[in-house]
Amino acid sequence: MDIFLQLLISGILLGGVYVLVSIGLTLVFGVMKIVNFAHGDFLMLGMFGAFFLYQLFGLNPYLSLLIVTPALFILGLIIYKTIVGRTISRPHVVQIFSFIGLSVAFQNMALVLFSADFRSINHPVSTKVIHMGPIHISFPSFIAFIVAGIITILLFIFLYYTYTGKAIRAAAQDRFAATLMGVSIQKIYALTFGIGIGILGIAGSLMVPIYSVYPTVGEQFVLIAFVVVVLGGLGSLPGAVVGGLLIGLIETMSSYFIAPSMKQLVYFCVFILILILRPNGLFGKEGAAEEALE
Amino acid sequence: MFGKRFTRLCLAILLATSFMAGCSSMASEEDTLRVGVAFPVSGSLAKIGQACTNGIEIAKDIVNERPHAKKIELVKVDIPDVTSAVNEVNRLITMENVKTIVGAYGSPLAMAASEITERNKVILWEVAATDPRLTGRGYRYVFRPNPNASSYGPASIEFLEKVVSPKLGKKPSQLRIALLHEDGDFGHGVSKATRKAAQKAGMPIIGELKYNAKTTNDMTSIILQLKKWNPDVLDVVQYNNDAQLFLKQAKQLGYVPKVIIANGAGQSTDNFGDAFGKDADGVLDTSSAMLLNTHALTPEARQINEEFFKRFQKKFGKKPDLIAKVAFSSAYILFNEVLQKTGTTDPEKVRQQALSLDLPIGSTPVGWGIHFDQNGQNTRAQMTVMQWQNGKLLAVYPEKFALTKPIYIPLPKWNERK
Amino acid sequence: MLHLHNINSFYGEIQVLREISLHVQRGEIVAIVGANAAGKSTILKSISGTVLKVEGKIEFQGNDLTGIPAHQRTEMGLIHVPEGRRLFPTMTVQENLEMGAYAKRARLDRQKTLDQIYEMLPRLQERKKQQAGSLSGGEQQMVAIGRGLMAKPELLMLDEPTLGLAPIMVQWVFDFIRQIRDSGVTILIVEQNATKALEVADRGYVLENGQIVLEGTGQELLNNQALRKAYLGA
Amino acid sequence: MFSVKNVVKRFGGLIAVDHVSFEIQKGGIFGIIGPNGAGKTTLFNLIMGNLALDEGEIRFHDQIISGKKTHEIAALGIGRTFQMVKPFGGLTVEQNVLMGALPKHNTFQEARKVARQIMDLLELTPYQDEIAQTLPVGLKKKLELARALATQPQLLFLDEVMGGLHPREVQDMIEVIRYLNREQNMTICMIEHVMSAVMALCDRILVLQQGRKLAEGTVEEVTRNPEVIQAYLGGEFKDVTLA
Amino acid sequence: MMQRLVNSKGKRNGLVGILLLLVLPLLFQDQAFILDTMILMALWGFVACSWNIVGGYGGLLSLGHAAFFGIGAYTSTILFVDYWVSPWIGMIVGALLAGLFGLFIGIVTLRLHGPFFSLCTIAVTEVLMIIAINWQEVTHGSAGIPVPYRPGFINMVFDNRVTYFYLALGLLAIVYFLSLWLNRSHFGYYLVGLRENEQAALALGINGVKVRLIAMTISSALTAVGGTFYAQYVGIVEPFHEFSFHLSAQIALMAIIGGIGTAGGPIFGAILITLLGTLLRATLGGAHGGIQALVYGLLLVIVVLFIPQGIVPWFKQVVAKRKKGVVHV
Repeated sequence: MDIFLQLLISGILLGGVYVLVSIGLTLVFGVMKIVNFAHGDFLMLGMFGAFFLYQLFGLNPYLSLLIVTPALFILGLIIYKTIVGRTISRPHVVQIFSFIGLSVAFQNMALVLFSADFRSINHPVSTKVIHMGPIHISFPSFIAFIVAGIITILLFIFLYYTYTGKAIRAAAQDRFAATLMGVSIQKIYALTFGIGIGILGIAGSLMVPIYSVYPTVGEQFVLIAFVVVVLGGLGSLPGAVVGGLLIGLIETMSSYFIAPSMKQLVYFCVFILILILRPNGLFGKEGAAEEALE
Repeated sequence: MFGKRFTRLCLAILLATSFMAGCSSMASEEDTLRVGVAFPVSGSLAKIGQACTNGIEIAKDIVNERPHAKKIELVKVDIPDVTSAVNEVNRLITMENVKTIVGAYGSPLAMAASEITERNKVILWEVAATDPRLTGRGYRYVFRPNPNASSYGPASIEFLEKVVSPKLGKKPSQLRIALLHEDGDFGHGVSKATRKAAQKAGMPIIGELKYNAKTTNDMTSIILQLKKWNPDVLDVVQYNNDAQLFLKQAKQLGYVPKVIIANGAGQSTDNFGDAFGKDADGVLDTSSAMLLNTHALTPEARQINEEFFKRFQKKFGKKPDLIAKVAFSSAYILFNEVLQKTGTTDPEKVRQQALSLDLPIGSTPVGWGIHFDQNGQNTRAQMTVMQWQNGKLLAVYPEKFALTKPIYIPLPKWNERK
Repeated sequence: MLHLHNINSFYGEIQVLREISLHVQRGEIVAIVGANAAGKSTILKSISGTVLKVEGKIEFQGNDLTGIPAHQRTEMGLIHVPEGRRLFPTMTVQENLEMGAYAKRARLDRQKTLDQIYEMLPRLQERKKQQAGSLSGGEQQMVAIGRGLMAKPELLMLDEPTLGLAPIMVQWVFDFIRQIRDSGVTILIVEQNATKALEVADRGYVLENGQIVLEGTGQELLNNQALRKAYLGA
Repeated sequence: MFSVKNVVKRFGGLIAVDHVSFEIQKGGIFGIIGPNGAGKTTLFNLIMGNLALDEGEIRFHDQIISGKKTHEIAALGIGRTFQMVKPFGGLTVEQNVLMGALPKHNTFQEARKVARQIMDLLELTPYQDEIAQTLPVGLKKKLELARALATQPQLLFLDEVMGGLHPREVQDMIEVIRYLNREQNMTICMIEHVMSAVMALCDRILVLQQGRKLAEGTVEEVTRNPEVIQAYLGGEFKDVTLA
Repeated sequence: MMQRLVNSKGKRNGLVGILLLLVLPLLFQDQAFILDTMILMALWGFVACSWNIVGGYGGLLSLGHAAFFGIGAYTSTILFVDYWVSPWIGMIVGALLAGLFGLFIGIVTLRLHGPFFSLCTIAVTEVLMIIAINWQEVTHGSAGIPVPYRPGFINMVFDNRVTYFYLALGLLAIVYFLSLWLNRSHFGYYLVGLRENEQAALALGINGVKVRLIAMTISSALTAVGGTFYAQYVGIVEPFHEFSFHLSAQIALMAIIGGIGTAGGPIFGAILITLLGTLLRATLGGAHGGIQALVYGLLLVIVVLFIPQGIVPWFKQVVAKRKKGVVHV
């Protein structure tokens, strides 16, 4: 029973990390209908940012997100202006492959600048643990989970209770009508992309105490992020949350009860089945998948 | 219509190829010895590829700065995958006229590269790959000064038998071992050899877990499984990110076996020590030696060893990784013991010279001796067991090389550490 | 207040409008009527700046609109209530209305405007928490017009506001349009329902195949045979 | 030759097509008119198998075609054009038309011959090498028609082929449709908003409103029908003088 | 008359071209690197053309062609190493298996388009990689399988690189002519029609499902043939490369850069990218890798953004425009 509880807790905490990584991806898709294949590499940049702030200036990773997040937000805006904005309403082939090119460029830029070292911060926080009876709760994972929750709630508040947020939702639902309300679609898209990438700054800062950083670390998470958002329904915030937690659980459970090397097989099969049987995911709007085709 | 396009296509190929032909440089063999250096310095294997290249760079510097030395010139190429390995090795051979190549790290890369070198009768001096098959195919021109994957297991088991079991007060047959390894060829090869050696020594293997190093983001389930099995010894083969994640989570979950013994890779890099500081203390690592008792080395090796650390720090601004030192050591043998003697990179002469080497244990900075068998495998590649102590990886076994005594056997519980 | 001079509009290569000239005076209700696919909606889209390619000159309150993007035209008080309502379906009624006041000129007063609209359309106040997509057609039309009013329009352009509505709702819409005008908003309305539209309109234009074929006061047009031909071809 | 019986299509709570029935006689030109949103295009999509119908049945000759797949229905000899033109945008005009002819012909030569004839008929030959998506709308509409004709259908459904055409082009199109009907014995069913064309061509007209059949009959019958006028103009004229 | 003139001239040019290609390797017989680069160009050209059938003509952006490549490489190698079946037969068996697998993938992804199709193909490849790593009894696990070097025609292992080149060239010719055939066959037209507008194509009586599945099957089977050739050529198969996303992306990229949906585009793209990779590695590679790949990535973004139709069609357009311009002036 203890084992099961521990697995449950760990699975949910891992899920929290996945939520952090996925939420920007689903936001960007929901509003702009594009799949960011370079998502993981923005995360990598965020992690490196947090790592170097600690390494060079001794900045606590939980404080560094105050710098990393705006930096990534601005990077998102720049990338939107220079590349992504030009691919909206172009064929899929342009959207997908400009992101893939960007991904190659980012990874190798990091390689050139930071070398291929696997870096971790040696900070007491990274192995801190909270004891709850027989259950051990990893402190950094717990923080990541809590922040994932806060981010989701903040994002929710932003989208539902601010004018700009409502404009983002309006643009996602009906571009034409939103324009007639006086919404500048280009600005909204740039903002959304910036937010989507900015959240990775938070994710990166929170993940640095847990994972090591290296130029291809994005690959370790980007496929999972796809699985999470497709499972939850591309474009759905609650979907990303439920999807992330679910994949976290599936991963720890199948890893324990089947075999650690088989966990991927399990969640990729879940992924393929969802794609085939219910491409809109668990929470996706009817027709979200079809919409993306147009 | 199509014909015209076709011609254009052909012309394009022709132009391109002749352009490449023009790129080749033909340096004369007389004044410098040109040696190819082929490692993956980009892509997912880049970490170790870069370290190897750096180590070899130092070996070249040391040799070249000696008076009267024949100058060594390195021709460095990047081989991030098998296709480029084949392509670049071909380029080294035909365009750059290189007759001796140091490489290649990734086992598939080494396997593919060795085919090309063998066909062209060019030396492949392998300083990092561990796949036993590389020197198991009867190739004439492949030399591996390094140990192969199957040497890790016996060395670890020997240590467990000779040192650990008395310390734990158990007979070897009572030492319950669990294997944990990444599912790549390295993890697989090493754990297979370990299993074999353990069986021979009569130690029970109570379980084996493998996982994918690139996609594993959580080790809880693995650690819980290990807790359940409760082995005395945990024998692990891990790369960097997974090794770090494992220890972090093991600490968080309060798990500690009596002994953790790793096999090179993840636990051998400085990144591991940097990440954990004192928390890494007590973790054992079987590999080639990083810091060892230099009194066991020949005076020359000792001096080279010191020079290496000094120069590496100066040139690259950081401490070398173990793998950089190993690559350095192996390349130094090639540059100093072989090429300086032959005065040429002619493969036949290099081969003869290499086969004639007969250096006792302790004559290299990592403690090995050198004696190649007919397959080109060094039979005196001595494994060392090291331990993380005070954030440093120090040799603890065999005693001759030991810098210090092993501590923390059994490992203290996490909350009982100072 | 609004002048169109020889407007030609295109969807890609497709020319939809040919040499359209029309004007709207402050305080008027002007109707554009014509059969399906005659180009009525395209006139409104050209004015609101949501058609990609427009040739000719559009002036609004003395400003040339050439080169001004759509979202800035909203800022000038030029409000377009599109055909088919185009509500944001998963946003609530209130959110839809609030979106109407997105433009800066309207944002500060939005609570006041909202209260006024709820007063005029109590049905919407009852349903303000409901998702817009779940409303009936008539209620959706109320929200659409209300959303347009939230922007504090100088000129309100309504595209087929009675399409698909029950007769009683159709009557209500036209009554409401009059009420809006009386509150000081100029109105340009596009309708397939010619009779009703021309009844409320001060002036009207009849569109056929992308060209204006008739213009005059509402009554004049209602009595004109040519109108019938434009619709039924007979 | 073709009949629709009690066809119903629902989208969620909305009834898009509500128990509609009609028959098309061989050799005739059948018109379907109605205000926006009356369900005309939905009806076409039901007929061609793009949408599954909820109730009712559709027959072609003596065969029930409802439930068949789109390409099977097309293969039986039913062609259609789309209201929003759907050219193969990246292909040339000739390739577009050829595509229509290919399924019915085993060799390219035969298919190309048919395509050429049709392009000649519709005066598309001068544009044969132009890329379809760069054409002006008039030509696109013609291309849409040409491609449907290339399948050599017995029964052709035209969805607003006149929409967006210049009056002169409308006249040309009327001539073409008349020719197809008279000289090539093609049965035609057309949705149309350009009433002059409907009046000129159709022998029977079906009027739809809000998914329901409002009226059916000859041109005269329909244009005199007060319900139709109500639906179209929103009410009686004050001073109705019927022609 | 004009047409015929151009044609006969074209034929002559074509002949010259073919002769050139056949003689070329003999000139470089000792230049293993040049030969190797040419072989890789031909091989990747072949694979990119195979992808092009589904991704270019069919418009389904597969990011999982490594799956079929890997099936081909593994099938022939396993049969060869463990059962001493000639790789020629292994090649056919691999193609059949991959074809069947492609058909299966085609069926399950029938409803998926755009990025959803791409994501699904990525996932399928990942699943195969996991299987290849873990099903050790059959696949030899993560260490991969070296192909023994025993030169001989039956073993499809050749001492002389020129033979590999001719073999790759032969494969390339087959797929090139297949692409040319697609340009002027019912099947090819249907495929393009479905890509350009599925609804319109269906309304013309084209059986979309059948056409899509056939395309998937052919494309997969051909890609597998490329995999077998690759395994025999480089002498090793391993799961981490053969079933990698990078390989899939590379295959697709070659076709996209060159010009999807054209017969020559993918070949040109393969030549260009192989050349670019080789040259960048030769000039910028070295101790600290990454710069060449960084340049490569940036170039990719630029080409995709500014020449989305691919270089071959773009070049044709430029030429056509210039010709037109001359006439007008």
